Amino acid sequence: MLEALSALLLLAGAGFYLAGTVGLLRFPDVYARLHALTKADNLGLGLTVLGLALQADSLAAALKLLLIWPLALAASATVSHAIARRAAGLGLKPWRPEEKRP
Amino acid sequence: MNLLLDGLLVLALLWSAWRALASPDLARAVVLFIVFGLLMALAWARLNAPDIALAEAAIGAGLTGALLLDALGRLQPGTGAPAPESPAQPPANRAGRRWTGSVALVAGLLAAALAYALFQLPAPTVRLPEQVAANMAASGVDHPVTAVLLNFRGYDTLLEVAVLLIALIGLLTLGPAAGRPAAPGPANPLLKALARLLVPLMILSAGYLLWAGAHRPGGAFQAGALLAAAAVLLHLAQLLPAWASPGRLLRLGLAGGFLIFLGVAAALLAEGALLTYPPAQAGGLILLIEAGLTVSLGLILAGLFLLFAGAEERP
Amino acid sequence: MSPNEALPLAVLLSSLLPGLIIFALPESWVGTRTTLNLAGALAKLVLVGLLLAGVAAGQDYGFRHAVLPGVELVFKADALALLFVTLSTVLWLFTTFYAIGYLEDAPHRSRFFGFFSLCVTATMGIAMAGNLFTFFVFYELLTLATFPLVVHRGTPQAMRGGTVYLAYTLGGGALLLTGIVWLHALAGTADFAHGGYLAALPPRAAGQLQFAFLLLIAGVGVKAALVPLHGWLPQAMVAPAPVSALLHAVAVVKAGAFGIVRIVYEVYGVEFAQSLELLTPLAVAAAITIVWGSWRALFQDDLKKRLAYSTVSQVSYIALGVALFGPIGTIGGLVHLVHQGIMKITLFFCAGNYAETLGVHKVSELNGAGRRMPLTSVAFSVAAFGMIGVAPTAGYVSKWYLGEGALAADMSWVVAVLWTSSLLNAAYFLPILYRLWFRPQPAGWPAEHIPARGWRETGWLLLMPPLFTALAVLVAGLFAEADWSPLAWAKLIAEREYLQ
Amino acid sequence: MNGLLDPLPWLILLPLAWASLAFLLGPGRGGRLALAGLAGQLALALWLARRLIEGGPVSHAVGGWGAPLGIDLYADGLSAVMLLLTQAVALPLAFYARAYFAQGAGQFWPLAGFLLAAMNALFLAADLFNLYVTLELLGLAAVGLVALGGGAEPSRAALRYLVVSLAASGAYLLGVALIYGSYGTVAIAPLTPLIAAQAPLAVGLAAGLMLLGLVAKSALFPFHFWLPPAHGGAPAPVSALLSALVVKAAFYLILRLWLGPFAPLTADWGWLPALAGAGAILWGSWQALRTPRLKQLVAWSTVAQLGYLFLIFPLFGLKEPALQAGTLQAVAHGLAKAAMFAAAGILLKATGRDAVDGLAGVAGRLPLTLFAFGLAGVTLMGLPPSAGFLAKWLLIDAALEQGLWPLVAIVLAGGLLAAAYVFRVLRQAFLLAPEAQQFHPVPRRLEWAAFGLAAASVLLGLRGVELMALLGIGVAP
Amino acid sequence: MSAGLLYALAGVLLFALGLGGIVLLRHALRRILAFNVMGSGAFLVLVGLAQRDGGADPVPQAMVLTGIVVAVAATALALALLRRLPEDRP
Repeated sequence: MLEALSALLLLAGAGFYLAGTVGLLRFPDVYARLHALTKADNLGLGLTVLGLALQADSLAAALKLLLIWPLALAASATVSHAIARRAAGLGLKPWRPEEKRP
Repeated sequence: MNLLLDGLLVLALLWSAWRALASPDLARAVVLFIVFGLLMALAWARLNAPDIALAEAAIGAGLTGALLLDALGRLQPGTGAPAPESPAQPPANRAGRRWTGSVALVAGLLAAALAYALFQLPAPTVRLPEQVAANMAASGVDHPVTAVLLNFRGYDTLLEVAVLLIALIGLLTLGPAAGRPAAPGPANPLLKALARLLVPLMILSAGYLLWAGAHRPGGAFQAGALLAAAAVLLHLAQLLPAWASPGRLLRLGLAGGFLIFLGVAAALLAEGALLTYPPAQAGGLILLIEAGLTVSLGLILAGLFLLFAGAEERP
Repeated sequence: MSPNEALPLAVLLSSLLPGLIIFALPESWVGTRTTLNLAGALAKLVLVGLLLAGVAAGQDYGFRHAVLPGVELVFKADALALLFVTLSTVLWLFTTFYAIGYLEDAPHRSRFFGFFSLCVTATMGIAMAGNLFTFFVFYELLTLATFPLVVHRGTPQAMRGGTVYLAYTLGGGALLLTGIVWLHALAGTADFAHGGYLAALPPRAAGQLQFAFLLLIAGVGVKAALVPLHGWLPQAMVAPAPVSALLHAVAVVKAGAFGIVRIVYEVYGVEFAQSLELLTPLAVAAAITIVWGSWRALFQDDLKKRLAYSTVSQVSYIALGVALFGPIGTIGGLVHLVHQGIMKITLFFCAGNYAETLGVHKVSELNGAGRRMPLTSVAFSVAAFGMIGVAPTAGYVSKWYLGEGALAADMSWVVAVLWTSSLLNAAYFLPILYRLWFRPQPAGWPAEHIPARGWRETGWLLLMPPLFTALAVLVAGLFAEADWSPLAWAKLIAEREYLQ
Repeated sequence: MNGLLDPLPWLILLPLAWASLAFLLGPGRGGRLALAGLAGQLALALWLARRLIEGGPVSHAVGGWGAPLGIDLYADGLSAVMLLLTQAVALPLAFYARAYFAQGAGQFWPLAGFLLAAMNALFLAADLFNLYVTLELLGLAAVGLVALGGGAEPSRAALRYLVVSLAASGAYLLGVALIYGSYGTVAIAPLTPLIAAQAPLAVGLAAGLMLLGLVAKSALFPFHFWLPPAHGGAPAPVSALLSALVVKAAFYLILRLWLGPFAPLTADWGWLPALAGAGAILWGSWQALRTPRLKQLVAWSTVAQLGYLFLIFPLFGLKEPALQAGTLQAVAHGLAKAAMFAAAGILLKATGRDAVDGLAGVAGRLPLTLFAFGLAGVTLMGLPPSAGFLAKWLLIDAALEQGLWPLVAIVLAGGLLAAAYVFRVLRQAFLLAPEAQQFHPVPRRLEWAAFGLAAASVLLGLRGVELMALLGIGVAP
Repeated sequence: MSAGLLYALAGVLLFALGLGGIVLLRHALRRILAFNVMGSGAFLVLVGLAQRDGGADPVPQAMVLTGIVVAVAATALALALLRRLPEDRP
């Protein structure tokens, strides 16, 4: 039972990673790509970590695994914020629908 | 199945290395190099060498990456525009191409010869891992890598710390004594908050790594690298000013670990030979040395970044 | 350090130590420098006197110093060595006086006298060398010590002359070194021995020995100014007069000639050299040099250049004497080593006097110099007659023995060479004498520095040395048969050389 | 044998100690510390030499574990001679540096201290990976010293030197990796019989890579391009240290590997280094004749003189004489080159210009410096009575013994070329020239340090017996 | 074809790539990257060969740890030197 749940979670995680990567490749400007990365990938990471935690052999190992998620969240939030600030500072305008696709 | 995963990892390694060296844009080369570093960390994990994986991630990819990015920043100050096309491709004229071709050929031949030779290797006659295992009891630590690093080949580590110290001293002769570092623009509040949150955690885990080194992958170098990462983070969040020219106390911190190691080595001469730990106090002495090294390595590795990054261009 | 070891070392140090001290003396300490120089020269004279007495009585002096495993500095003051040592010591004394007078308040005198003493030390070392290694060490030291003296004036021509000098001598040194090491490789470490030490080698090495002989003679020939290798000597005349006098009349060229003597007699051994047919080519080369030197001297208008070419030809008499297979030829060669030294130094002293006093450098400017500077010109004439080989002078004695030696070794063509060269000598010396005595004085001398004060036509320091050496030329000629004369000493050497 | 009384570890610990203390206490006290330390090291080296003569090669197992597991220190005649050379050159240079860096020596003392510690460690190491770490320490310290002068040009030279040094170390490291993979150990003592027994292709490639790396570090001819700008541009005491000692360390290592573990592999490859050596002599001398700058001339002379060291490799049929010739040449060149760079430094300080001609005006006022330059030149030319001459004698003797005539020709040609470029400078001392306008007085101690080194190289020419006796210990005939 | 040997082969290729890079690349920063790639290659060969028939061998792992620290020291010094060169001709 536990294995099935963990496999399911891992598959979901992989799915979100796939979405994030497609977003990264297809989105028109840096801001959109940031969304894809921080939101989709982090969720994917969360699900993967949960799936692995179920298979972890001891509670301590499971907790250490789970600790990865919040750290990654904090780090990617700060980094994407810094990138967005930098991009704004350089005058990159967010994409508007009426512009033609790059 | 394992071989497939390793094969994929090796291909990714080679691809990222090739692109890092051959890509026309310098910024992309550096980023790809950092990716290469992380992949190397994975490779070390696959070769069940957790100590090296930790060190590679923290020092190889982390610190080196930070240094490279900072150097990149200096080469194209603040434009953020893609770096000027400094062609990685060799010059187009015929002589240049022939030269490139011949060097590539020689490198290829060397690789082929080496690869071919690797398959002809006989089984090694001397089996060191067994000898390490046999002498583990007398080494004062349980983790084999730490035992080799600080006891069996402790002399190598002594010289290696000297190498780090001499690199820092070399930096001091280069970095201009005067000149405050240029403030990298207004402080990013989010970064400051993250730093305040993460740094205590990093220092705590550095202490854990130092303690765990005795019986689990870890040790002075990884702990020192973590401390350095904390210092870099504080600097980027402008909570820690750069060091232009270290005062007496900071110099003591930088050289302290090495001096402790040297003092212990000299004192142990009375035991008959250099670095001969008496079995009873071996563990304690190694921990003392590792503690000193952690602090000093932390300061030195941080110094490699802070001294280097802080000093702005001298006219 | 037994006295027999200490004496030769003392002879070496008696010029080395003053030299090193003089280097350190500041320029202005003229008094100290002069006393040091003279003290060194006199001390060496006394020591050499003791050596002469000892060696005549059959004692042997020498000492060894290991430099590398299997390679030693060996010093041996035997009869042959003392011939050269005595000549150098005596003439060094006179030249020191002369140099002090000549270089009155000139710049860089400490440097000059320092290197001057080094040169004499090197000459002593060459003379007393006990094996080829020691000989080579002092041979090259002589090159290094003479270069600064040749370029002493610092003018561009002096520098050019010095560079030519260096090129020849260092090139010769390289050849000599190859030959010496080759013999070392073939015959191992061996000292000079009467009758040579190579005879014992297996016959198959003959070809190599001949080639090695060629290398050695070429190396030594540079300094002995054998024909193709003599180019540096005329160029080196840019040096101040005392340098030309002592070095190019005595120390340097004699070192080369002495080298040939050592190699033929004490490395190969005369009989072995003859068996390898090495002596005849040497004799031919010497003969060519003799004639060629005299021939070129005819056309030199510059007095010192003419004397230089005369030296080129005269030194080869020694080589000729060595190449004449037989004791009489050897005596002729050896005695000429001394006689040529005395005669040529007198000529250079006089040339120096003419230049220093009257500013006369060219032969054509010498008209009537005899009246203005009678004493110097008398000394010049005596030495000139000696060079030609006129009866009572030392030159006659050596040419007489060389002729006899040639007849004894049935190499009669050598007599013809001797005659032609004597005629050529006359051809380039007699016109000078004619100008000196029979041509009226010119209105004014080119650059009269030192006014004549009564009989002292120039500084007494410049005047005395040529007179003494001219006197020596006469004494060596007239009292040749006396038992303390150079001839007697040469006979002693030849007798010991041929006894074995 | 109580560890405290064993000179081997102290020869490494002492320089490390005074170097790090010098870093702590700053340049002022650093100089005094260095002098005391170096005097101690010279005494230790002499003590080690005496122990070797009495009791043969000495070894010291670090950590008490023994060869394959732990690391060994090993000293035989060759390492003792090189240690003596290092300390004997470093001590006078320390005097020279204290007077030379009158104002701020910056980080000279710590860098020099670590450099000397690395050299001592290298001469005593008997473990291939340990040698890698010492080579890196040596390389980084040397690069730090080269860049000490500051300015764009020395930095560029230092960077090029660093890149070459790192590439060479990388090749060396790959060689060590292959050897560890093949035999499971990197300690030289157990390796030698293993390699002799069976040497697969990988070990051959490893030997090639390691020796190639070391050749690049010792600036032998095709890899010499980094040396002249690095040694020429650095301050005088640094160039003296680098030219006299650092390149010798790489040469020592090549000799150690060539005659030791890799002997069966390199038996008939002697002609290759000799060919490169001949090239070095000719090219180095030719460049030395043409460069207008004084310190570049002396640096190119280093490139040329290094060529002599590599001429001995085809002569290893008779190991003893060839080794004597090579070592004596290394010692003679070490002393003479240190003296020559010191003298060049003084001339540069006095005239303010790094030029070969135009020294005439100054020569009159610095007789001792020119004399020191001359004596050093005599050694480089290989003229008696210098140690250089003895080395030349041994080299030609060994070459003739084995009938290698081209070698003799190269040695003689090298000597004459050396005479040519040395006299380019010496002739200035004799030229009559107006007093130089700007002449900055130079402390006498500088001149005496340079003269001391030059005199040592000449006096060694009079007495080389003990040195050769020491060299013979532990070197199998 | 064990995992160790595979990584050793990768190491050899990386070494050759790095060595070629050092020789060919003109820009100093790229040469530093090439040096690091070469170093990583050598380290991979060191550990990979030692562990080619299974089993973790702590000795080469300790050596590689030392090597990585040395590499970062060298890179830091190289970058500091690079910073002192004029921008136009790095």
